[in-house]
Amino acid sequence: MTDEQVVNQYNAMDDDEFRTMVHDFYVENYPDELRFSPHRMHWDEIGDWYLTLSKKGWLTPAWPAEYGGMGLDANKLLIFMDVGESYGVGRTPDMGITMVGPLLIQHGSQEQKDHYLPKILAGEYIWCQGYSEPGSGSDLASLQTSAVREGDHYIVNGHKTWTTLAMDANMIFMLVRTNKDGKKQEGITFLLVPLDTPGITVRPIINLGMHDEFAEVFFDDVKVPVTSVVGGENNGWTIAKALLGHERIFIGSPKFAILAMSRLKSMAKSVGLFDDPLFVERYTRLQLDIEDLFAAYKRFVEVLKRGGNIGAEVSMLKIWNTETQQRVTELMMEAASENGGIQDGIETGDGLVRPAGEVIASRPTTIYGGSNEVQRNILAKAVLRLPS
Amino acid sequence: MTDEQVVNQYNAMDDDEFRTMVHDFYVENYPDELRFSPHRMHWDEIGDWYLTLSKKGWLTPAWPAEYGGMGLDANKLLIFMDVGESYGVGRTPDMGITMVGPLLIQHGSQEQKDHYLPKILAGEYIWCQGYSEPGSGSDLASLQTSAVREGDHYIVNGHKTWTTLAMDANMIFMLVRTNKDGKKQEGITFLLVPLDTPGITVRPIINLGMHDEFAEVFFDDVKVPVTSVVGGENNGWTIAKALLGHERIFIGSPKFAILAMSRLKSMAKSVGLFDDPLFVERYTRLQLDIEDLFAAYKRFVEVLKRGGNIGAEVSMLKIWNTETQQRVTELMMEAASENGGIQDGIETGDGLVRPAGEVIASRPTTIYGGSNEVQRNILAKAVLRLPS
Amino acid sequence: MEDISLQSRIDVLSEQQVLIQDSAVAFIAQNDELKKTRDNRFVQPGFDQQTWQEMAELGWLGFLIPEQYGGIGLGFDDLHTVLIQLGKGLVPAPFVATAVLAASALVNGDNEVVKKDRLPALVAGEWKPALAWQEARGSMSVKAELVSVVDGKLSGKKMFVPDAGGADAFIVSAASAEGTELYLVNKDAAGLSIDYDQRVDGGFYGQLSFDQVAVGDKVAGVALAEQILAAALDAGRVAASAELLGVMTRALEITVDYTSQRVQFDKPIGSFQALQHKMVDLFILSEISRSVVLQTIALFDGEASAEGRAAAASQVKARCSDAALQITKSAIQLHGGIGYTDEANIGLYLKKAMYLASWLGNASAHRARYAELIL
Amino acid sequence: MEDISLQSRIDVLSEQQVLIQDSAVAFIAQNDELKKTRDNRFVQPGFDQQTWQEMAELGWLGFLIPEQYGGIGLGFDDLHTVLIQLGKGLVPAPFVATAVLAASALVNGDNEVVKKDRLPALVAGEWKPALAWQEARGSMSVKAELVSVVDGKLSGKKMFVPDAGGADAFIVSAASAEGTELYLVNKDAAGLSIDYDQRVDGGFYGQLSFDQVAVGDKVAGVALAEQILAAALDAGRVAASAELLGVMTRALEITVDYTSQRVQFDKPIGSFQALQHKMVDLFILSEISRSVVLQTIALFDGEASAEGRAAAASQVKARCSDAALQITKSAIQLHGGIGYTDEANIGLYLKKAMYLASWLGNASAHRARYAELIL
Repeated sequence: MTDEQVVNQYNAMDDDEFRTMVHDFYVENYPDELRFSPHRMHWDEIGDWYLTLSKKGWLTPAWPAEYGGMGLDANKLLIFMDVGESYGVGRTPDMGITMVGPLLIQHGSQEQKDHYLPKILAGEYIWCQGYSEPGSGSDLASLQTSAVREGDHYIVNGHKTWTTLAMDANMIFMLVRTNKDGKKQEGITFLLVPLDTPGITVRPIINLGMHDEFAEVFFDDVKVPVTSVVGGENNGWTIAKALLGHERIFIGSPKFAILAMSRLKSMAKSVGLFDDPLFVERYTRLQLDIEDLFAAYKRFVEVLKRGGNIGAEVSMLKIWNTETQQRVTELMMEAASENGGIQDGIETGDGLVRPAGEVIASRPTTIYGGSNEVQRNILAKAVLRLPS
Repeated sequence: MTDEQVVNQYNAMDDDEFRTMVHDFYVENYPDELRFSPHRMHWDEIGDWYLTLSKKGWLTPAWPAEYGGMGLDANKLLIFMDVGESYGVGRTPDMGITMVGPLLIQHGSQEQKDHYLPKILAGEYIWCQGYSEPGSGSDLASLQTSAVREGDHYIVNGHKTWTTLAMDANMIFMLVRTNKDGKKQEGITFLLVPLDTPGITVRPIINLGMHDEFAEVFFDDVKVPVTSVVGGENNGWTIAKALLGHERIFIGSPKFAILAMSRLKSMAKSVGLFDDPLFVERYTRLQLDIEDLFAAYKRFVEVLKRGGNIGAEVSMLKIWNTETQQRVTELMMEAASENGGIQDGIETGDGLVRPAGEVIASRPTTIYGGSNEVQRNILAKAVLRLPS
Repeated sequence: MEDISLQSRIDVLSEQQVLIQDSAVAFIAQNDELKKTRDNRFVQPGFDQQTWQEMAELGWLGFLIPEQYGGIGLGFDDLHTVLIQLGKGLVPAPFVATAVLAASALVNGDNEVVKKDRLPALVAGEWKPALAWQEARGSMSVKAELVSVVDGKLSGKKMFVPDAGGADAFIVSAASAEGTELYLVNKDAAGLSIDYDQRVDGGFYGQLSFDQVAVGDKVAGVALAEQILAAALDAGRVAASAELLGVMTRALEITVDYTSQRVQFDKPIGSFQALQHKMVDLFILSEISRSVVLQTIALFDGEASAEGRAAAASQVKARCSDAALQITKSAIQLHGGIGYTDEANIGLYLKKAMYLASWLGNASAHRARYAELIL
Repeated sequence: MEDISLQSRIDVLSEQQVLIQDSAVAFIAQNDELKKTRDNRFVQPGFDQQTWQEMAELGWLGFLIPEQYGGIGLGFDDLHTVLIQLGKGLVPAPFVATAVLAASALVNGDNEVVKKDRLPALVAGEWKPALAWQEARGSMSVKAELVSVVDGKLSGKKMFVPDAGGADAFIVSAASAEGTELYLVNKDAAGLSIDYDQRVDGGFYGQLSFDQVAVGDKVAGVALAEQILAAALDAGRVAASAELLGVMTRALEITVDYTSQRVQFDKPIGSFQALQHKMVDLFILSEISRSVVLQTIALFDGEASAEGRAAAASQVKARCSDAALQITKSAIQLHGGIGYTDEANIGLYLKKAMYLASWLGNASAHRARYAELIL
């Protein structure tokens, strides 16, 4: 079969049949002990699974078939993600899949596509994202890491942070400042850089859950060829904003809240909380917050199914999703009494539930990807058009 | 007995004895049908009571005895107010008592004291407050009503609003602009004006509860003698801020929330809501919000008892008090089912409770006296000293 | 007033929906200053007969009535665009009470004679029935207990019958020896007396007292009556939710507009971040509500089970009741002093929300019902 | 770090309170970078022996112990100033567990020999008892049921004994044929085994398993045991609340400080109105909590009934648990990314709040208890 035929095959399948196929594959191939991992897994844990998906051709469900993707339509893509989440399949170091690939397909040169895409598909290039800096969090455009042109190279100096799983990656896509004059958004360039380039140091950051999920990345006179630029010098902000489009619906998916709720349900069943009318009331309220979010999410997904674009308004999903998730974990903690203050979990028929760990792990969702305060600023300006 | 002896007598009384004395007086003299009035009463309803208090010498509990007041110390004053609130004694048109009197005692000339104070005590002068204007609400200092000096008079032109019970008053104390240059706070003057002065028109405003509690007051070339100025020309802002001090602890008293809670309790008892664990949980939460506020309130009152001054920090009481009151009324409405949407009330053993009316009547408490948003600005700046 | 909802950004309406919505927008424009709303407040019957006739002429009263009975037999898909506008315009009319609740009960009944005779009159705006089902405050039970029928005579009381003053007849649920039945009773039937509760929005609920009132036509017998009532009530909850969506949407539009104009401290107050974030939260609430309304009307136009409909109706009524109250209350706060005057229109939105949110089960009641159905 | 609490603005401290508070401020200054807190995390026994000795030397361990038993017999009035500072400094020490809970149980017992013998050692920091009373998650019952004593031998399990790893002995509640009794059991008693739960703050709870463990001295018999336990637990709740007050107060100070320095969009983020209003709300929560703590300690130093104390303890524990969690969670949010790192100190405040809020009954549990006692 040609790539297109495979695609046609997936998209032509009956929804339930497709769902079953994906589910069965997970059951057969995804390691039991990695289901519902409470933390973001490192390559030494989840790498094998990455390669399994790669071999199966299921690594890049959203990529077009002509680039080696599954080319799923929006509907099938949702099912694909949904099955994974329900089964507790862990997230891979997927920045190459969800961000770099789609970006190169849209903005990369032919040489860049030919070089990078196959290596992403093969699991050879594992990526991390170099955007934030210690002084540039919410105000990303104020970034200071500089790239100074010297002949065919840039000399990069600076300090990135909140770089998820940098210790597992061998490539970084990053924003650097190539022009210090004029509007701060206009002097930014998008670069692809191997992490083993001399002058790069990665220092893990221990997070509140005591995991080394993030890292700082230091750049000390790092020599990067100019061919590493995507989209042209000083166009980095435009490129980064285009990427945001890909991230937006991902970050708006109610999966975090749903996942937290399913953990709460397991705990509630095993501890007998459903006999307590106060618990039932709080649980129902959260359940409805999630059901209603799901209705909104599907409304946005319809736009994608029609081939439309999603704009700033999708921030509403992120806000609701993440704040609901936090409320779910907070109910979990409150309902767990003293267990709300200990590291270990409560054994349920459906695995260990860690109320305190869930509370802690849900903290950054309202911070990353543009804090919820920044999301509200965006909605006020771009959707409500309130005066500034 | 001299005035001072009377004062000594009250303040020297045992607390319970004093409480009983006040309570008995209310039981004997306050009209039953006016207890727990759902709206601010007009002179034709509450005027007789005003005169009863005047005759008894109890109109001005906080004024010093030398000016004809009861001269109660802070502790007795609290008891005095508390008994009134518990018995459901309505508020009189008391602006002369709580605001003009104390102001004149502190800042008035001897002539002003001699002229105005006895007439307040006698119920001859009934006052209203002319501060807000259509364009100057939260930003009071931007007021535009002008007073232009012509010989021994000012010519006043402008438009005041939110003037509580102006239709019942015969005097207004007001802020006018006497200087348009420089800082807006520095060109404001405090005036006392008879409402029957030619050129003044009072137009009642119907509020959301369908009562004419407020009014607009229009000034059209109104001639006011310069002897009506209190505290000197262009000193009005300082005078008004001094008055705020008197108002602050009043507005921070948990009485609104307590009153709403007692109505909720009556309703809950009569409807059998205390059998519903969900109601009990919500009720308890609110009860604790009020108990805890009361603990904070008493901490502030201790300052007064020591003769100290209360500053901007008292805004915290107003915020907590008014927002709790609103939550109480909202629970009342939710617990009343369909009755939450009708004008009339639920008959309880302890009088009629009007859930919808309570929800509506509690709306302005977070707006007047400086909206809660403005109170938060004040706390951020004056107490937390956050940067601007 | 600018439409700040996401409808134009992310939803696609059918041509027919656009046509209906446009006519509804034009219809409420007649009430732009809410003059009709104000004129009919606290005056019986609490609504506007002329408006009712105009709605009949637009065909709206027959939306849920099949063509064979004189209606146009469309679904919620089309109807909801009208309901949203009725909410936005605070149109004083017993639309949900008559054209949804009563119409649904009649259509689903098994008395063909009644249907053939009465439904065309309803569609034409000539006859307004109201559903008298509720027997206790806060009750959602469809089982008649306090009103009984013995030998063709009704006794007992019904509560919270909306806009009863303008109704021509009542569809009354009553307990016979066999169970719950539904009967038509004319308003002028001997032995029927009506007391009225003034609602905060200016309309009226009727309390019906039956003292040996002879029943009229039977609408449904014990085999059907309770399920017909349940279906009608759930349809009414969805319709009331769509109306609430209109109420909250317009309240937010008015507020965004006002805060963008109103200057304090030398800036429009809508430029202050705390107020912006507040309005964003209200906006999110309104769009979450809209999403649930859209999902629910699709479900109601489809083949869902009675239990599925019940859960969905509770889901949407809980959300829209909560959201409308929260938005309209905050709208008052964001308006400041002017928001607490009867002159300002924003208060009328709060009061309409208070009525609709507490009618047919408020948010707490529907969350509890949802939990019973789903958990 | 600037003190933003209202203490200096509106409260008056006695000379003695000022002296004690000053020494506590100086004491926690030694732990300014929270080095001791970090060094003792996740390492048995979870606290610092040297710190304990220093606290003993300052006389703090004898606050609640009468002079006749080697203590200094002061009240909560003085003690709470220390507790607030211990919370602010995240001092790793079982102060509440030993010097409040266990001390209170021993002092109120009726075994004079034990009191004369053991209390001076406790005051001197040489002997650390812990109270082993809890038998189920979420339980606040003082009636022993799962640990029994038969013929002087204990059997059963106790849970959530804080800092058990550093304790020298346990005061164990056990069901005899007559009812609940309290016994001392040495940590090295034969048949006693301990499992540990790691707490989020880095300390440990012990789970004690008794397998035919011979009891030591009796602390109280059935006539007194339950009321002694109840009094000790309520005192512990008040003390934990004061510590929580310290935790939340410092977390807010750190946050106000950080947001005043941190620049984004060319301004300190603490200048943004939405963040200011958030911090104001947290500030109000902290001062409401402080007000309740002050009211409660006055009540506990006075003559209130056991029931009055119980209600007051629940009131203050409910408020402080809720407020501390809300403030520390919001503090993380206000810090942004840095707040989610283990390097930043603010996270340590969240974790301490999580432990203290859930120990001895969390906010929900205490609101329910308050309702039972008061309504």
